[in-house]
Formats: sequence, structure tokens, C-alpha cells
Amino acid sequence: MNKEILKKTQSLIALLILCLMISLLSDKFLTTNNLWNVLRQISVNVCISMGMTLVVLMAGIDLSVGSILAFSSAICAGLISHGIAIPAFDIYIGFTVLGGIMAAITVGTGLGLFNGWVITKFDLPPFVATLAMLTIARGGVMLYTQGIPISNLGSGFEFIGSGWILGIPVPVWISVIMVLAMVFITKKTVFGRYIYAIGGNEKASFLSGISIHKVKIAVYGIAGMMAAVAGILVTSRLNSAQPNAGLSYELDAIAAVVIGGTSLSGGVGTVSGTVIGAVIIGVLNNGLVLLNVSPFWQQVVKGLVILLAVIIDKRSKR
Amino acid sequence: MNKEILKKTQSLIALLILCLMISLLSDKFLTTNNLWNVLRQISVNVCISMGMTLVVLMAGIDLSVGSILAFSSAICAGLISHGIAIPAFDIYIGFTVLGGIMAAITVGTGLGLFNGWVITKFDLPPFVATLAMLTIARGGVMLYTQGIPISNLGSGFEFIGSGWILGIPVPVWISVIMVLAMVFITKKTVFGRYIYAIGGNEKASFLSGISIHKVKIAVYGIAGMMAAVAGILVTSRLNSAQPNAGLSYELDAIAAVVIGGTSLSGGVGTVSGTVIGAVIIGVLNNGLVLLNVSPFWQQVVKGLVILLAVIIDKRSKR
Amino acid sequence: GTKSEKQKVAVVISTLNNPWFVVMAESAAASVEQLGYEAKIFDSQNNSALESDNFENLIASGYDVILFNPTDADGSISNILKAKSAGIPVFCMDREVNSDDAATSQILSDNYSGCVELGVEFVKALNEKGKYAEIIGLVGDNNTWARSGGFHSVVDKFPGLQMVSQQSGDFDRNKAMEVLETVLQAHPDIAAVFCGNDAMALGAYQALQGVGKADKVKVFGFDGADEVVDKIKEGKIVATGMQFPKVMAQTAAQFAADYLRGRREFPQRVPVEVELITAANAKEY
Amino acid sequence: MLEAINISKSFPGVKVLDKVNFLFYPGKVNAILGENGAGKSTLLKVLTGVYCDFEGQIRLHGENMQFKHIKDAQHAGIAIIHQELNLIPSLSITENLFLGRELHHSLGVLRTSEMESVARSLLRRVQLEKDPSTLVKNLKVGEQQLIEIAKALLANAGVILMDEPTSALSDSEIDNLHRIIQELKTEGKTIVYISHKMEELFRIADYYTVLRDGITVEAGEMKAVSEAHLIRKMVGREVVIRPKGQKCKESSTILKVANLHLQHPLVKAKNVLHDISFELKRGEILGFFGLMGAGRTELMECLFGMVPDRMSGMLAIDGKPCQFNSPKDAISQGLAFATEDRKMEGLVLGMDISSNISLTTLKVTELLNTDQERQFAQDYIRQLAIKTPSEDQFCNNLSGGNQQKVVLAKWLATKPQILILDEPTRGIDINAKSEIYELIQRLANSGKSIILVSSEIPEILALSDRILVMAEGRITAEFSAGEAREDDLLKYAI
Ligand SMILES: Nc1ncnc2c1ncn2[C@@H]1O[C@H](COP(=O)(O)OP(=O)(O)OP(=O)(O)O)[C@@H](O)[C@H]1O
Ligand SMILES: Nc1ncnc2c1ncn2[C@@H]1O[C@H](COP(=O)(O)OP(=O)(O)OP(=O)(O)O)[C@@H](O)[C@H]1O
Ligand SMILES: [Mg+2]
Ligand SMILES: [Mg+2]
Repeated sequence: MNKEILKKTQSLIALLILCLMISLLSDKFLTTNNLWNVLRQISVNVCISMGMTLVVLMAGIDLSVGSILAFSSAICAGLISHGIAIPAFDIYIGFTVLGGIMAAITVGTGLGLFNGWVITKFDLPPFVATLAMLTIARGGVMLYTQGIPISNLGSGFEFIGSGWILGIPVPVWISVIMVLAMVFITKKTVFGRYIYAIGGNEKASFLSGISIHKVKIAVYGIAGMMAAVAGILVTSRLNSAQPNAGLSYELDAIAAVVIGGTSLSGGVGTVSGTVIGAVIIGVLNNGLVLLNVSPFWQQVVKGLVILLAVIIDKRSKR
Repeated sequence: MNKEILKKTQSLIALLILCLMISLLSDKFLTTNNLWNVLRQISVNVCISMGMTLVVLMAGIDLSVGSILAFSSAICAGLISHGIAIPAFDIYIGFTVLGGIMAAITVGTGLGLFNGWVITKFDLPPFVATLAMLTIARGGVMLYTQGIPISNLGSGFEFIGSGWILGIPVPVWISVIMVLAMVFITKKTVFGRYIYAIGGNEKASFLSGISIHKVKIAVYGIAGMMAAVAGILVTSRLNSAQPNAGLSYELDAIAAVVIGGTSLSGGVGTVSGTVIGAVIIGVLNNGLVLLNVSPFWQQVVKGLVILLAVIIDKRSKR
Repeated sequence: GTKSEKQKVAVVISTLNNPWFVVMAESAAASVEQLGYEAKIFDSQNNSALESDNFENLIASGYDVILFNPTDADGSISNILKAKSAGIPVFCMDREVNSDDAATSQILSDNYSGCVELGVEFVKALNEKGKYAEIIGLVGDNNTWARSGGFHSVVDKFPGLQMVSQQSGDFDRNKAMEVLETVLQAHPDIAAVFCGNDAMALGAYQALQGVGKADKVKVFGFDGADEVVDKIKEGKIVATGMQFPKVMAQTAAQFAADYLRGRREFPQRVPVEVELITAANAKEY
Repeated sequence: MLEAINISKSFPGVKVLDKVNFLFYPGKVNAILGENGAGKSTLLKVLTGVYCDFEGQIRLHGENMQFKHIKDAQHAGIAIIHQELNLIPSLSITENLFLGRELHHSLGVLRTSEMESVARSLLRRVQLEKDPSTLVKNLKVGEQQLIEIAKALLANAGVILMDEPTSALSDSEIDNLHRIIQELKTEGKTIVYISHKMEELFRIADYYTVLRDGITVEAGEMKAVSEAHLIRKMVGREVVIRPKGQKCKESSTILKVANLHLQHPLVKAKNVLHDISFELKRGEILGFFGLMGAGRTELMECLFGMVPDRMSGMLAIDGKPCQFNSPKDAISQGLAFATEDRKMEGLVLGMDISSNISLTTLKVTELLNTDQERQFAQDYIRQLAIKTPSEDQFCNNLSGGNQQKVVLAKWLATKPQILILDEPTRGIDINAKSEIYELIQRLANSGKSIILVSSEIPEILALSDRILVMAEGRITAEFSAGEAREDDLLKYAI
């Protein structure tokens, strides 16, 4: 038990060193404002990478989250701003902000479930199936928006991305709730246990009578849902749905998962690790800007720091 | 033996159906000119995915190939067009076309070897290590080129990308040679056998006396080298090195590998499968443009066709 | 910052993955520095959310002025407002935002009317008839549609001009080359190709050269990249719309300096004309 | 009563079960006997819903059963211990025990502490002294086997199928398992039992059925038959395992180990092996006996260069001190090590037999010669009687015993001077076993030295020239071939 805790604290070391270094170099880093800033900025990646953690724990991968994010974002904004109109039947259905949000989450979850269904039904490698979904959903966004952003969604909606509750930004609340939900799922539920089991040894799990397919479909559904939540956050922060929203977010999410110590071959890892991974990436992005690093150097430095963070984490775990 | 052959022919089915459908819809598809066109266009992806096949067979992954491509491309073009000048010492070293090419290949191979070294030395997940390299090398390109393309490399250099030898485009020659080399490596050499063994069971391979680390480093080196070759092709075809060359090419390469039937968990797959995968992607891109499918629909159709191709392939293998 | 330090100007650029924007960003930064202030470039990577992050980080680190090349006309407004409420003026460059009271001033290049002019030249060059292909930029980018829209607003009025293919080249030279290679298989008889930016025009030219049609098919670009201007001089490319990234950058930098020295009144919109470049006037650039 | 009626099952190209009929009686131990690859495991998989595409009928208590899914068989009260370990290495003991039948509140919330305490009592029942939160990957094969047994007990099923549950256990655990089986019998449970250890079958089995090449050859009461008869039915001829003949002559020392210590992988201050010293002579068969967890496997790992960072001490080959930093070094000095865990450490299961066998002998600078490889593999397939359609068969399609033989073949192929065998006959049928014993003897006679690690006392006694007994990481006794007796060995092993 003690060892467990030690191990986890150790994976914080890389993060702490990073924070220490940045705060030595810039006195702007450790200000309340800036820290809220960082947390608000990572909330999108945290949401996506929560779903991704489950998928990766199960030895899967989901490349489509960025596109699903954009799709849900477009649906949400589209419904709120112009509802559904079928002129032929003279039908017009307006959507409230809540209605738009619910619809976006439903669509995101649906796309995720479809991923899971295709993967299990045809026994496809998740990489290809979700790569196909990446392309298809992005195409769907382009078709729906005709490549043009959907904007001006009203100030009620903006609250989700920019508001504060009890002195804490709303996106931070949302991401904290999502993290807690995923911690609960992975640590406390039978479903979570099955995720680890399937990732650890799919065949043995099957032989133990676990309904592998159902678990998989559900997990991809959750990943889609989390992407949709992230999509709503992005839309609300910008008060606009961008057709190219979420482009290559899957890489950031997978990076957070892997930096957080979850193995891509499944079975090993924690949700809290992923959170640390996401925070490392977020702090790094923030720090590079605070420290005035030129954009071209930023990429080099970012790559090196990620490398170092993972190496430190590995070393300290020995 | 017979079954083997049957299995391979079957994985061609998806490709044949695709070709058939396109040629029914457009009489321009099955013309000699267009077929050379397709082959020339896929040559870049074929080169990259050859290296990627080895990496994936070994249960690794290399996300950095696109950036390494750009880096080698920039080095090649930079050296050919303005050599190395160190004004402080009044030194100027000019490079011939061949010199530039050799330098680019050396640099690409070097970055690949560095990937392998980091992965084995610190026991890092290849996903993170090569993700870091993706960022670092891209930053390097930006620093070297200052974000501006390097153009006008002379017509001698253009021959590689646009010339013909014995009625066959030079890039096709190059990719065919690369494919044959990789087929040879995987089928006929002990090194190739070791790649499969490590991908199949790393621990058992280690216990059988294989120098796992050396093999891994060499394979990542080859992947880097292939990316450099692809980089030279791209540069020569455009007669210009673009700082954003090769962006997200890693996804195309991995897609070709996976569509070609190589398992991301390693140990299973063939080089020839990857070639078919790359051709499927190339034919699809070509067909969508030939049929003038609207750019909005293209992504949707592309995603669906890739999904179908993999499903057909899976089904026919049962 | 404190009085002894130099005041700081941030240059937030929509993307550095395109040489045109690199030029704009770097000349903005250079002009700012020439005027005696510190300048720093931020890359939004064509991503409004990342732009939003950049703004928050900038505000937190105490910049005094922002020179801004927005990623989106609507999506970027909330970012500007954020800076505004933190007391930081924002000067937009190149791309417009759809709000009159967010940015302190907008120095704009009019993509739409620039392409209207190009369209006119296009019609002239083709004698009002013939088949052509269009290679548009990134499907999800609003410049793509401003340019395509301006072009078609003219060209579509001529029934003799037939667009046989409209494909996306993602603003990328290699992609545009490959797309045109394939388009040429289906339609070897096109007389012209209109490209959404100059990188794609160069790719298109490369494709035409590869099949020996460089002198038969007329290439049109947009941006005014040096390489294209050279090719226009050589008669290899017909025309491009010259945008003036450097002029916009310098104007914005000057405004920033004025602001820091106390000026508060700025025109909301300062249009910088897009100039048509053809063989006739290419020597002047 | 569980009945299997006219069951047939084929894999692409091979008919593995051909109209087999079985009757399993409640309250009895029903043994299934047969050579490696006879189809025993396949039958059990048919009975538990793992394979659904078979012909024939399964009847439980007179009712026809249709198992479409593993869960169906579980619900019908059938539990199974598979031959190959089916545990999740990255999960803890408790988590593995309850996999698929977790205790939970509504909404699927786990009842963790309750499961922990049940797990504790189950571990006590199978006599495994481990914390239930230990990860399964940190357990040795034998310990994992006990977890599998505990898992089957937890199901509280009416029918328990056991596929070679004792192949990785040493005698004291086997005794314990037999005691548990007696309890289950008195509770009226149907036990189906597969084992290649004849003497254990005679101890606990009530009924037997012999399977040969997918056909039921004979069935009856165990009391009524002799071992020789059963073997004849299984193999088709007589097989006798002769005890050790002449002792090897005095010869020079080839391997000398002195003051070897090995650090615990996690706790640096602790040692797993303490001050091990011994010598191995040329042409000698040196047996290592000990109970599970005595540290024999760890010692062999030290000798083979697998844990260079954690070990200290002196190794000398032919009087020359040497140090192995990897198995490669050890192999180059003429060592070979057939590991006990064939799935994780022994084979690349996704490759064919011939590639697996040649893996140890290839040189990276050379080209492949597939014809030669094939030839080579065919030699060993013949020599070790590996049951397979061809040398192109993938190893994961082989039966457990045949996989074990491929592991042996791959190490024999290196023509080693010193051959380390860790539980070499695990899961191997009696016929093949006698052939392997002869082979080992032949190798020794030709001057090769052999270290034999085994938990089977008869095996140790039958083969060894000298026996070292280990307990808790120390060598506790040494016997020469003649003087060793079963109870002496056991006394020093505890
Ligand atoms: N998935 C498969 N594909 C092809 N052949 C298979 C497959 N599984 C088993 N076999 C073959 O079926 C035969 C019976 O295998 P099975 O595992 O039932 O044998 P067994 O009697 O349990 O042997 P052992 O004593 O070695 O465990 C073997 O010849 C094996 O090669
Ligand atoms: N990775 C590990 N982590 C923790 N404990 C370990 C690890 N590996 C081995 N051990 C422990 O070290 C001790 C020695 O085990 P070892 O397998 O060497 O004994 P053995 O005599 O070969 O037993 P067996 O008959 O099971 O092979 C055991 O108590 C085992 O549980
Ligand atoms: Mg078996
Ligand atoms: Mg052992």
C-alpha cells in the first residue's frame, strides 16, 4: 500500500520539477490567475484523455476523438443557432441551449458506440476503425457547416466555457467531475475492473465469461461522450463552432495518457496518472509562452521536456 | 503453402473491387498515364510505410517519420542551394546534388537511430519517444528554414522526382527497390526473423540470445532512413523543400501498414500487405479526384472505403 | 511591466505553417522592435482554441499590446474581448473579425475583392471561354471561401467558362501538385487552373511542367509570394493577387507604438488593397 | 451426471475429436488419459462453451445443454481450470479470483473488502501464503496454478474440470489439492481430471477414459486396471521408465559457482538467494530439488545472465571466471536454459515450429536458409515425437505438451555444453517422457552436463547423478544418486 502511494507521488516528481523551473524563471507563473488559466486550458484535453484512458487501458486506441469533438461542437452550435428546419413539411424545431448540449452529447456518444460496434462486430484493429471515423466525422462536419464556422450562440451558452462558480472556472468544475467519474468507474465498479482485465489479457477475460464486446462498445461510447463534452467546452469558450476544431487533439490526449504511465498495450495505468500527464502538457504550453520562448524553439523545447518527463518518471519508478 | 498464396491473393480482393468500381465510373482511371500517376504519387507513402512496417512488426511505432521527412528535405535542399557557410572562419562548403542527398539520408538515419537509442536506453514507450521526436524535428525544420521554403534546386535534382528511366518514372523505380529490399530483409535475413520474433514475444527472444536493443535501434534507423528517402523524393518532385512537408504522413503510413494486415501488437504481417495498403489509399485518393467528388464528401467516402476494405479483407481471411 | 523594462508587444499569428504568415509575423515583430519595444510571436496553429489559450497566457504574462492575425472572424471575437477587458488593445491584421467594438483597429486585406479582380483577369485571359479547374485551400478555413467566393462572383457570370473540377489542395504545395496531376488525367483539355494560394499555384505549375503542359494551361494564384512574382515575370504563371503582409504588419506595428505613446483614436478598419499582379506590372514588385 | 455424446470437433484441416462419448459420475474423480495432442483439452473446451462449433450433445443431469457462450456453462454450474494459465498478470490475486463473478452492490459498485476476505480464506484453503493484493505477474508458475485452482473453487460449481492442474506443482501442493478434491467429492461434485502423472491418477481417480487420436478407446473403473494396461491403451505399446543405471564416472569440473547472492527485485536490502556454491562436472546430471518458491528458477536465471544487475558472486567455466550480462553471453559460452514458463518465456507463439527451433542458432549476419531450417525442425519433430501436421504449424495451435517439446528442441538445437532444464517434462505424456529421459541420459553420456530442476521426486531420482536440495534461497543438502531417498529430500526441502 505504502509502495503504491510512493509510486504515485513519484510520478508527480517530473511535474513538480517542471513547475519549479518555470516559476524560478518567471514570476508570473505562480499567480492565482495564471494557475486558473492553466487549469481552464487543460480542461478540454483532460475530458478527452479521460475517455482515452479507458480505451487505452483496454488495449484499444481512439483516433477519432478530435473529429467527434468537432462534430458534436457543430451539432451543438448548429441546433442552438438555427435548430432543425425541414421546409418541405414546414417543420421547424428550435433548440434551447440545454437541448443543443444534450443533442451534442447524444451524437458524440452515438459515434463512439458506432466505433465500438464496428470494432467488435468485424473484429477490426481499433486503429483503422477509428482512423476511418476520424475522416468520416471530419467530413461530416464539413458537410454540415459547409466549412464555415457557426457563431453567435448567445451569452447563456458562453457561461459554460467562461463562467465561474464559487470562484472556480466552470470548465474546471466540469473536468473535475469527469475525472472523479472516471476514477470511480476504474476503481470502484465491476465495469472498470473488466476494462483492466480485457487490457491485461483479452483471452483470459473471455474465458472467464466476461462479455468482451459489450464492455468494448461501452468504452468507445464513453470516449465519444467525453469528446462531445470537450466539444461543448470548446464551442462555448469561443462562442463559435469551428469546422477544424479538435484537429490532432487525439495525439495530445494519447500523449497525456502515455506520459501518465498508462501502457499502450493495455491493462496498466491510472486515471490520475493521465491527469498528471495532461497537466504536464498544459503547464509546459503555458510556461513556454510565459518564458517568451520563440515559437520555433517551443516545439523543440516541448519535445525535449516531454522526453525528460517520461524518463524521470521511468527512472524514479525503478 | 497453397493456403498461404490464397490468403495473400485474397487480401488483394478489396483493392481489385475498388479499382473495378472506379474504372466503371471513370474511363480515365485505367489509362497507362493515370496508372503511372498513381504509382508515382504513392511512392512517397510506400517508402515511409516500408520503414513503418518493420517498426510495427517489432511491436513499435514511429510517429516521427513525417518530421524526419521534412528535416531531411530541408537539409538536402539547404545544402544543395547554399551549402554550409561559416563566415567567422571564412569557410564555405558547397554541396553537389549527390552530396546533399547523402547528407539528407545520413541525417534521417541518424534521427531514426536516436529514436531507437532513446527507446532502448531509457526503456520508453515508442509512442512517446517518437512523439517527442515529431515535435523536436519539426521545430528543427522551422529553425533551419525560418519557416520559408527553399526553392530552385536546379534541374539535375528534379530528375529524381520527375524523370523516367526505361519508360518507368524514377520515383517508382526507387519505391520498387525499397520494397524489394524490405521484402528481402523480412523474408530472407536473420535480422528480419529477429524483427518478427521480437514483435511476437520480446522476452522469449531475449532469452534466445537475441540482442534486442541492437535490432530495435537498427529498425528505427531504417525507418528514419526511409523517411529521408521519401523526403528527397518530395523535395525533388516540388523542386523545393517545404517547412510543413510530411505533416501527418505518419498516419497515412500507419494506415497503409494496418490496412495491409500487419498487427499493431507486432509479430504478424508482411511487407507486401503494406504495399497493397498503400496502393488502396493511393487509388482511393486518385479516384476521388478523377470522379470529381466534392471535397466535402471526399473525407466521408475515403473513411467509408477504408473501413470497407479492411472489413472485406478480414472476412475473406476467415 | 515596470517602467524600466521595455514595453512588450505580442504578435499572435494564425499559423506559422505557411510562409506567407511567417513573413507577416516576422515583419510585424521586426517593426515593433525597430520602434523600440519588445516583440514576441505566438503561433495559434490554425486552431481557435489554441489561440484562446495564447490570449489567456499573454494576458497573464503582462503584454501591453497585441497584434493579432485571427484564426476566425467570429470565433476570435471572444479572445479579443478578453484582452480588451484586461485593458490590452488588440490590432487585427489581414483577417477581419465580425465586430466593430472589439479590436482597437483592424488593418485588413480584402481577400474577396482581391479575388474579384483576379476573376476579371481570369475571364480576360481565357477570352470568356474554356474549361478550368479550381484548387481550393483547406475546406474548413474561411479564407478559402472568401477567395473562392470572390472569384466565382465574376467567373460564374460567363457561361463559356466551365469549371470541370473543384478540389482541395489544403494550401499545400505537394497536395496541390498531386491533385492537379490527377485532374489532368480526367481533363487533359483544361485551359486554366485557379489556386487558392500561391503555394498551391507553384504546386500546380510543377504538375503542369511534369506533363509538359506548362505553356498551355494558365495558372492563377493568390498571395503574392516572391517565387510566384518571379514566375509571372518569366511568363510561367499568369497572375496573382498581391497581398501586402509587410505593409499590414508595419501599419499595425506603428499603431501599436502610437497607442503606447498615448494615441487612443484609431480608424476601426484600415483596408490594404490587394493588388493584381500580371506580367504587365510584375517588374515593379 | 455429465454426459458427452458423439462429440466431434475439427480445426481447419484436422479432426481433433471424432464421435467421442464420455460419462462423468458425480461424487467421483473421472480421469481422462491420453497422449499429448490426443484431444483432451479440446474436449474440455467443448464442454465449457469455449468452442461452440462442434457436433454432438452435452447432457447435464439428463438435460440437453446448449452452450453458446462461456457464461452459459458457468450458469449451468460447470467450472474449469484450463491447462494454460488464464490469469491477468497485471491484476491482483483477488481481482483474478473474482474475475467475471465479482461481488458488487447495485450499480456495479465493487465490494472490495468482502472479496479480499473471501480471497484470503481461499488462499488458505489452497495453502498459498501470499497477500491477496499481490499482482499475479509477481507469482511463479506454480503459484499461479494454485490461483487457478482457487478460482475454480470459488465458483462453487457442481462440475469441476481440471486440465493438468498439478503439472506445475510440487508434491506438497499436490497433496493439498488431493485433499481438497476429497472434500469436493464428499460434497457430491463431479470432478473431471486430466494428468500425465500416472501415480497420482491411481491415488485419486475413480473412473478413467482413454482418448487416443480423438477417439475414446476404453473406459472403466480405475481399481480394475493396472498402470501398464492404461499405458498400453494410451500409447499402443509398453513403456517402462527405467531407473538410473550406472553413475557417471568422476570427471573434471565444467561449471563452478561460488558465493552467489541475489537481491530481491523490489526490496534492495533483502536477498532471494544466499551464498550458493556448487560445482557441475562434465557429463553429470545435477538435480535440483525444492518446494515451490525455493529459489531454483531464480538461481538458473542468475547462471543464464538474466539478472546481472542484482546478482553477485563468482561463476567459472572450465576454471575461467566469467560474467554473463545477457543470455546471449551465456549461450555463447555453451549454456542453454529451457525455462519453465513456455508461454511467456519459451516460445514465440505466433511463429511456426521451425522458426522457433532455429531462433537460438541463427546468426544475425547470415541469410536464412529455410530448407535447412525445415530439415532441422523435422529432425527434432521426429526425435521428440512432436505431434503436428508439419513443421509450418504455428506454435499456438499445438497442444500444451507439444509446445513443451518445441521448447526443448530449441535448446537442444544449440548443442550446449551445459543444459539447464527447468521442469522439462511439465505436461508431457508418459511415452514422450521416457524418450526425453533417454535423450537426457544420452546427452550426459556424450559428455554434456545437465542441470535438472524438477519438483517431481521420481524424475529427480530417475535421472540425477547428484542431487542438491534448496529451501528458501539456500542449498540445504547434497545427495549422491544412490543414497537419496524420497523422505530425505523432502526433509531438507522444508
Ligand atoms: N486452434 C487450433 N488450431 C489447429 N489445431 C489445433 C488447435 N488447437 C488444438 N489443435 C490440435 O488439436 C489436437 C488436440 O489438442 P489438445 O490441446 O486437445 O491436446 P491434449 O490432449 O490436451 O494434449 P496435451 O496433453 O499436450 O495437453 C492437437 O494435435 C493440436 O495440435
Ligand atoms: N518478480 C518477483 N517479484 C517478487 N517476488 C518474486 C519475483 N520473482 C520471484 N519471486 C519470489 O522469489 C522466490 C523464489 O522463486 P523461484 O521461482 O525461483 O523458486 P523455485 O524453487 O524455482 O519455484 P518453482 O518451483 O515455482 O519454480 C519465490 O518466493 C517467488 O515468489
Ligand atoms: Mg491439453
Ligand atoms: Mg521454478
